[in-house]
Amino acid sequence: MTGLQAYLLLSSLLFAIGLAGALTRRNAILVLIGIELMLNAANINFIAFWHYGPATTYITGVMFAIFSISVAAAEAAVGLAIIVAAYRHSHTIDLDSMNSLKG
Amino acid sequence: MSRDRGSRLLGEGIIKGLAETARNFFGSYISKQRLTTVQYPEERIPQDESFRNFPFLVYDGSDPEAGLRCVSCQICEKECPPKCIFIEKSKDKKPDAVGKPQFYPTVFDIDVSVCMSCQICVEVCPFEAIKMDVKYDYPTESRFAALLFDKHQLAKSNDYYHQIHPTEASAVDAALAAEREAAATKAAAAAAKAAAAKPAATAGAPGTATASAATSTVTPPSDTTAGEPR
Amino acid sequence: MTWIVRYVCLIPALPMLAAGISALLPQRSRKPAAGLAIVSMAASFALALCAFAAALSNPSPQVFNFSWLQFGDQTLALGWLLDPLTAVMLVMVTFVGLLIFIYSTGYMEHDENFTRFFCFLALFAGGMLGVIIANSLLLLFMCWEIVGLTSYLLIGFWYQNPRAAAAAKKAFITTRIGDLGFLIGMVWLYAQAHTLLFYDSGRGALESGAVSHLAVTTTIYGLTLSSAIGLLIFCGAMGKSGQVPLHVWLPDAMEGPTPVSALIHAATMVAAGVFLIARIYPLMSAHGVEVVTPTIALQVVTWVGAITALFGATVAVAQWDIKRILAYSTVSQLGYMMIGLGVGGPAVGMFHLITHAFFKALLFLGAGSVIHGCSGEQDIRRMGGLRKYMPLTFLTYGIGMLALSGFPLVVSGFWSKDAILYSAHHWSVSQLPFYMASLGALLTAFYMTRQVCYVFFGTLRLPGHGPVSHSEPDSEDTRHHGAGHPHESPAVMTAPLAILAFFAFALGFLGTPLWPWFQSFLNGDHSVAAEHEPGLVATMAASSVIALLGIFLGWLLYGRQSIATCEAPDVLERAQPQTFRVLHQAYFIDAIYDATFVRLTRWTAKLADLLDRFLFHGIVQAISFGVLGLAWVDSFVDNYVVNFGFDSSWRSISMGGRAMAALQGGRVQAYLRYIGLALVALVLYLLWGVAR
Amino acid sequence: MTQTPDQVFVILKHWLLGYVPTSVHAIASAVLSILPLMVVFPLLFAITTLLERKGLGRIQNRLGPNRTGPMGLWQPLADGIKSLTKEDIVPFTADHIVHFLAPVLLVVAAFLAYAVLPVGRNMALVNLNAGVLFFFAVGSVVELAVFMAGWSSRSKYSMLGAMRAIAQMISYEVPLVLASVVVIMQAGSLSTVDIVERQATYTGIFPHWYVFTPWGFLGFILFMIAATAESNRSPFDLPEGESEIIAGYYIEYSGFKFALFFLGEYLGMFATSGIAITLFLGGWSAPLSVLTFIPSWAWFFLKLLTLICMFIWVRGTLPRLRMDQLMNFAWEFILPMALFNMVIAGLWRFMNPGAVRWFVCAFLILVPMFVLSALLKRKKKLQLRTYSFAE
Amino acid sequence: MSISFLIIAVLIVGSTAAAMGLRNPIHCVLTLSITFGGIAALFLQLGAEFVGLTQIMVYVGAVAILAVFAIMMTQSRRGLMLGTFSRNALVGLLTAVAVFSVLGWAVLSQPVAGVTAAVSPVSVQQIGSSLMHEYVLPLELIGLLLTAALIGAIVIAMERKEDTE
Amino acid sequence: MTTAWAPITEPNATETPSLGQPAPRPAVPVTSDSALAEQYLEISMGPQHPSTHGVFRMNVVLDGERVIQLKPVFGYLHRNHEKIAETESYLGNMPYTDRLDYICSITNNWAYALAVEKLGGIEVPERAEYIRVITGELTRLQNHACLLGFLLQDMGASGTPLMYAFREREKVLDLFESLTGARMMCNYLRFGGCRVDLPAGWLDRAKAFLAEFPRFLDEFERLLVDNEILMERTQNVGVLSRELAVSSAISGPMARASGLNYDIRKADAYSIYSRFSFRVPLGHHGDVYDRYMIRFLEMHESVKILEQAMRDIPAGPIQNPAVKARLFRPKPGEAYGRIESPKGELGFYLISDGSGIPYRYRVRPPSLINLTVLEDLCLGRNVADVIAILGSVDIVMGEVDR
Repeated sequence: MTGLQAYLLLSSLLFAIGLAGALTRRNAILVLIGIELMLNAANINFIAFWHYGPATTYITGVMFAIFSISVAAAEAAVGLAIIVAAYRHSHTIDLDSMNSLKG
Repeated sequence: MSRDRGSRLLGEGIIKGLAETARNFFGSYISKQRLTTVQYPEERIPQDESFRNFPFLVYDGSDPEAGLRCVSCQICEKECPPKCIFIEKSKDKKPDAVGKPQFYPTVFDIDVSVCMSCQICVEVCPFEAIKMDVKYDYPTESRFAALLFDKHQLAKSNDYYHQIHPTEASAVDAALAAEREAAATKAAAAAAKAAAAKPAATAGAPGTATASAATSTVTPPSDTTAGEPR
Repeated sequence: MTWIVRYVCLIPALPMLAAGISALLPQRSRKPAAGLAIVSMAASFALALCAFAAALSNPSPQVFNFSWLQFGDQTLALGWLLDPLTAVMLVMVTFVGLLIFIYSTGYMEHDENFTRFFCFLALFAGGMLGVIIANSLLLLFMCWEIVGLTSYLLIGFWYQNPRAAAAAKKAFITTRIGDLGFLIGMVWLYAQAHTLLFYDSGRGALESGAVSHLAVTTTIYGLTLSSAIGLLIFCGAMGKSGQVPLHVWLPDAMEGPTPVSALIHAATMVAAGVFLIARIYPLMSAHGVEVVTPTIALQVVTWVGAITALFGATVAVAQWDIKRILAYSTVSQLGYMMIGLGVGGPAVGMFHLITHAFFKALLFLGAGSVIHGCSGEQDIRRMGGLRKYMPLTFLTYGIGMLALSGFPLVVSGFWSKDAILYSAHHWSVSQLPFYMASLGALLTAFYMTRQVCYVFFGTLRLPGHGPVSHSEPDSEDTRHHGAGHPHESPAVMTAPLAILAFFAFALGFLGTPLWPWFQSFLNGDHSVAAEHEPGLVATMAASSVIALLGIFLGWLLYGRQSIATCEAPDVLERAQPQTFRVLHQAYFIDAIYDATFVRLTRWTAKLADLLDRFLFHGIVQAISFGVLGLAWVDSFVDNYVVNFGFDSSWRSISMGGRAMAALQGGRVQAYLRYIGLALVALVLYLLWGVAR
Repeated sequence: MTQTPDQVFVILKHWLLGYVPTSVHAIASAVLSILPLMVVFPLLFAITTLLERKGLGRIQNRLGPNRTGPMGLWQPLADGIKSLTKEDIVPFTADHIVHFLAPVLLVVAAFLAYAVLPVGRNMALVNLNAGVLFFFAVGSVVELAVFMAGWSSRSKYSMLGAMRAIAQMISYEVPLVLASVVVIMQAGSLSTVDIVERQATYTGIFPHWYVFTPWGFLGFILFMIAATAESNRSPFDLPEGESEIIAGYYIEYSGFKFALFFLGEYLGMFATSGIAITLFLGGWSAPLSVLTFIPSWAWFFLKLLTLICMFIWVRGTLPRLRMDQLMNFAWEFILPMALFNMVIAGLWRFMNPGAVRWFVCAFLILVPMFVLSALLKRKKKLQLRTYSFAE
Repeated sequence: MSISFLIIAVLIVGSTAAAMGLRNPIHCVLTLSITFGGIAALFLQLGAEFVGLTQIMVYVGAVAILAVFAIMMTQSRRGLMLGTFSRNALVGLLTAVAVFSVLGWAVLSQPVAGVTAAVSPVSVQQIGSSLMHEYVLPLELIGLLLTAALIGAIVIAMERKEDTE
Repeated sequence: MTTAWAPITEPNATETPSLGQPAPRPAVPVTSDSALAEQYLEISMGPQHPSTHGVFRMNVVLDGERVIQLKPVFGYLHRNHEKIAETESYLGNMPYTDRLDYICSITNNWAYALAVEKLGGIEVPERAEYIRVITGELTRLQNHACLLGFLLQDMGASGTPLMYAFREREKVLDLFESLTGARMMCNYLRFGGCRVDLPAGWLDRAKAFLAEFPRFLDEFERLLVDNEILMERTQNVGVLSRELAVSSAISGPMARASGLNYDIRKADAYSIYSRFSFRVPLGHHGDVYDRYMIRFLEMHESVKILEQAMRDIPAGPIQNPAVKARLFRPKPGEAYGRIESPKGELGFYLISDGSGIPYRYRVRPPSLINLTVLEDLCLGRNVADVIAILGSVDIVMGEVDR
């Protein structure tokens, strides 16, 4: 197993755990956090590929990671705000009972 | 208060305040006046003459038991606002300092954990027997027993009284002396009278009256500067 | 490249900047906001004049491009250009805009949202100017959308009024329908030409290379690519320029403040569509190698224009609202412009656009002045005799009316309309548009005369005529403090009227057949020589007659005996009540739309909902329950009757039923799960796909 | 050679490393660098607590601690022993693990910040390329620690305090970073070592400290204000607010954990002061070129002590702000000024050096400052009032 | 694969698993911040200093705190009574396992030629200049996005007085 | 966990209460175990809290940091004072009055003495009146200085102003000690005069102190009066309207800060106050800053009174000799004696049945009555404001609870 593969494996594990969390938790905030974890896993990939890439001077990977972090910050802010608003509305953040979309 | 109220820079008042604290900081090194702290156990505030804390019983002469001025009239016990004085009157009479037979307290307790040093007892005492002490540190290990002062703990000599309240004590002495003189002359007159008539019933009643008159005169000499024109 | 080209971008930028600043201003700073808007517009006007001068000296398109966005190996460039078309439009828009801005300071004086109004107005003007200078279809589209947005904001400016809010929404949605076509056309164009720039030293989409490529490629039904794309883009123009069948928003847009109406219906927004077609005319008119007839695209433009022209004119005859009449007249005139573009090329259409811009702005502002004077009254039946009360307005309005009617020889409208009629007459495909246009012209003259008669002649029929009782409390009237009497508007409002009236006269002489300076300028040749073409005089005579006839008819019916009461039915209504009703309701198109499209959409949505809720869910549930039930029965039988072998199959079926029910869970995580599974599938597919 | 006292610690370290086998060279080097920091700064903490109590006492016309040892010098030691021997009370309902971890995390985060602090010439622990960023990143961990403390105690007051603290720290992190951006703009580097070296040159005898430029001065003031808030010092000590919410987030701590909190707070204060010195006050460089014979590390600590004294002085003077006022102050004054300062710093960069530049920039700073303070004062309707008197 | 990588990896995986598995949401966030810190350490190890520090600043300093705040604001006593995992947790877990196995297989099966170039840590200056040149548009977009998110978050989360009922 | 989430109506407490009538008090059902998420947080400030001036307690319901309900709870220091007084001789009550407002015992003595003197129709010698004024105004000086220090301490000024104030207070207490024998529990006044005459040199010391005192005032002013933070914290905070002040019987500096021209020294001109020229400062806003400044200005005025009194004090007896302190038995009747204590109107109401002990003894404590508007002042404000407002009300729990 090369170094790159180790990083990729770690990132996929992280991704899977994040996914598992997002799929299994009832607390909407933790689901959001799971999604954040998945984003982080992607970031690891970016950086790992940059590091093991052809030339470290070609910094697209780094830039992508930076942008991804910024987007994640925005996402977290809005997502959490939505959850708080939803809580105000329905007094729960339990995803199992948040199914009013179903009609 | 007239101050300028134009628009100023934010923080001007803050800077003024900072300057003030800086002045105090350096001032505390320069002028000792600023430092009001007293390093307590080593140095103490020079005790003022009029300071009072907890009463004590005055005795004349050297024997605390015999010289106790208290005649166990129980006025202070009655007048004490927090009721911290407990007196048991003796059944018999013992001669006092001048040799007159008087009742005396067999028990005289003051619970200083209750006492509030108001000196009402001093004010009402007709015999100048109870006075205010200046001692204020009574560290003990027990809350109740050690703070219940009995007659022996309370009894202090007239010399001690002179030591702590010189002005007041000398005035009291003078008053007592005057009273005794008056009593003596009166007694002499009465004796002369009694030679003719039947003996007087008791010596206590007129004594009380004169004593209460004496209390009102027990005042330090009035301030000399008071009436001076400027 | 002259210096001005580089700075053309300032022309839209200044009003936008003004808008930005006044958006930040507090609501009460009215003067700064108005001042900013006017100053920026005046500066833009000055720049536009410079640009115009530059275009005069060098009529070939001058461009300034820059690359904006890079993705992969593709570069998306933006830019602006200066050519005669742009120059003319710039001058027109900035000038009319400036006048309208000034007028607005008087008209909107008492409005509490004065600052906001000027912010929107400036943004609107900026967007429009952006459309004009854009050298890239993308930039044009962006500005186009700004225009759309601000038109929404402005029409719904009095959003407390539900009708205004509804009108705004309608305008927005209707134009969006057209813009969809525009967007598709744009993307298609990019896919084919690999650029959205119009002119890019030979590589632009409107230049010969790309155009000839587009013109020879055919798509479905034998349509050439250029035509197809052109038609898609024309959809956008139809929406914005209110062509039938997307005209419905335009009359409703009268709910906005009158200066907005003037700005939208006269100078800018509606002109944007016409301008767009003029801009992409090379694309629209691109021929393959062999054909000489007009392209399909142009034919469509012509026909749509002709229908619109006639439609608008007929409907305008039967309206009561002073602004609504003008609105339908705008629809009609836009049709004329389209005809002009279709049959005669950009010069003809644009000429009418310019002249129309001036006199229609004049008419709207005049109408605004009338409304202002009558304390918000908009029904012409309740006016009358106003020429005594507001002589200046009457005078200018009359000029505008004559210009719109095409009164022979003196007014600009005559010349521009005449040019269209002439071109239509000589159109090789069909004569029908000509006749439709002529009929429209007749009707135009007729309804304008009717309107003027109603408003300015006869006796004053203002209800109450003392303290005005507001019949429509939620219309504009509550916002104006009017005295009992109609009164002349302040100078800040009448001065623009006078200026516009002057131009309603003067402009016509730039494009007479004797001295067609305008056409030649737009077409890019300097030979200002009269082309003596056959039939010119005849058409002129015909159109004169038509206009005069219309005016005469109007006077005959409405002017001869003055209308006494406001309850009295219209002359035409008495004669043909049915027809009048149909016309008054604009052929019931709104109703039809309501009955068809809107309801259809609602029904579809409802149906989808019901389907989802009952049918699909029900089916799934039913299947699942059915399967479960079956399985239960089965298992019952199984347990006691049949052997154990069925057990497994029952279980699997039951599981299947549950799984299917779960598909419709309505839960976030369920959907997330499917995404996860899809990811697995995708990766597997990719891996195997790569492996193979 | 003046270099020897200056580099005495560096030389010492290399000398010691000479006795270490090369295989563990890296680790030994790290230990030798970290250990002094771990010793010096807690020592400084001890000195500071004493200094603070003494100084505050003098400001308030008191003597301050003077019982333990000569002039009360052993007071910190006594305090330490006391806190160590005190009972460590953990509330019954508290989240024990988090309750324990919070002070530890706080201290660790505070210590981490010293990694990028150049305390002397060649005496930065690591020369990170993004050193300033590292500092702020580590600083943001403190918030988490504070939250942990407040939350795990399960006390309403501590929760209130933690919420206040976090809100305050987050709000003031923005101006803190923005105020330091000017320096980064000028130095063109995020490395603390580079920033100091840029300032350690002299014109004549005067150094090129950034605080001696208009934008630098303003930046320094803003930075110090934000740093005061960030380290929860008076007048921004609302999270502790002993008269309001008693002690804020560490109300339920006692004994050594409480001491750790104290240590963490003071370390944080030293760290922000240190970074302020690094960014604006020329780090370890001497204030006059003729004074370079004094070792660089001495200068650093001298400056640090000066700033600490400033903190103490301010604490002894000012009342505390209210929460909303604190926030408003950040958003209405510090933030706009910091943003404006960035513009000025940019302008500075593009103007020719000389007195003109100096005056133009100073003027450009003073104008908004006056305008902003006038606006703020007017908005708040703060006034000295006149009072009428009834005879 | 160095020792430090292994340590960090174990730390990350452990804390992530804890973050997704613990019952108390606050504990989840606290362990999550360990994960974030670990990832930042990973970035530092890989020579991406700037990204690593940004990671700490954004995730630990902002996202974790935000999440904690959100939990505090939404945690009622009734909420604590909730089960930790949803009803369909098993399916979710299986999905995640499937995803991981597929991804892991993909990683391991494809021979990824890890070119271990001479590691030159990317300097901040480099990042800055490319942000200002090559990536200026994304930068602006991100700025816009963040502004929009800021405003949006405020608007969404702002308490509307009329619907408190 | 017994109560489920209950819908809570949002109180309309953001605006200051309308003039004249107390703010609407919302009924907020708060469970004692309300968590942060349950919108309202109930905390108990006190009885052990650094800023509640003793053992005062406020049950505060918070929405975030905003106070939506405030319930003052007192009685932790209740000593049955009034009932004890009805078993105690007239003289024996005098030391008890020291303990009411233990910061300013002499004014308490004075009010009580005044009531008894009214009851018994006792004349007071002139010199005694002067001594009463001097000691009373000194009491006012130290009380106000102390209060300003406490207020700033509560607002987080880390003790510096308090220490400066205490420095000055110490000097006053020194004077008291040498005069009365005690620093705080002076027990100095008697019906018909004072207990002892001024000791030798006392007046000179007092004059020296008085000459120094304005320097302290100036220092204090420089330190904090125009400090921006102080202004922000105090201006427009805790506004007490004039109408509410009147209808709630607020007195003292607090009432005067609300613009109410009510100073018993002027209104009643008891004792010999009519002989001195001094002014009564009046505020206009009624906020914490005004209360602060009014006290500050009152110190200036007190200095003026003291200067005049010390200049004019005559020689003579200090005690009406006709009055027997011990066996004092007033004729049956009732009397109400009131003075302008530093905290406000301090009154004693006595009914005599002719015996040696009062039949009814009632105190009108300004602290308690000024405290009644606390909730009105605090609703809708921050926690920090509550502290500042409470500080500006100037309470002493000994007097509040009695």
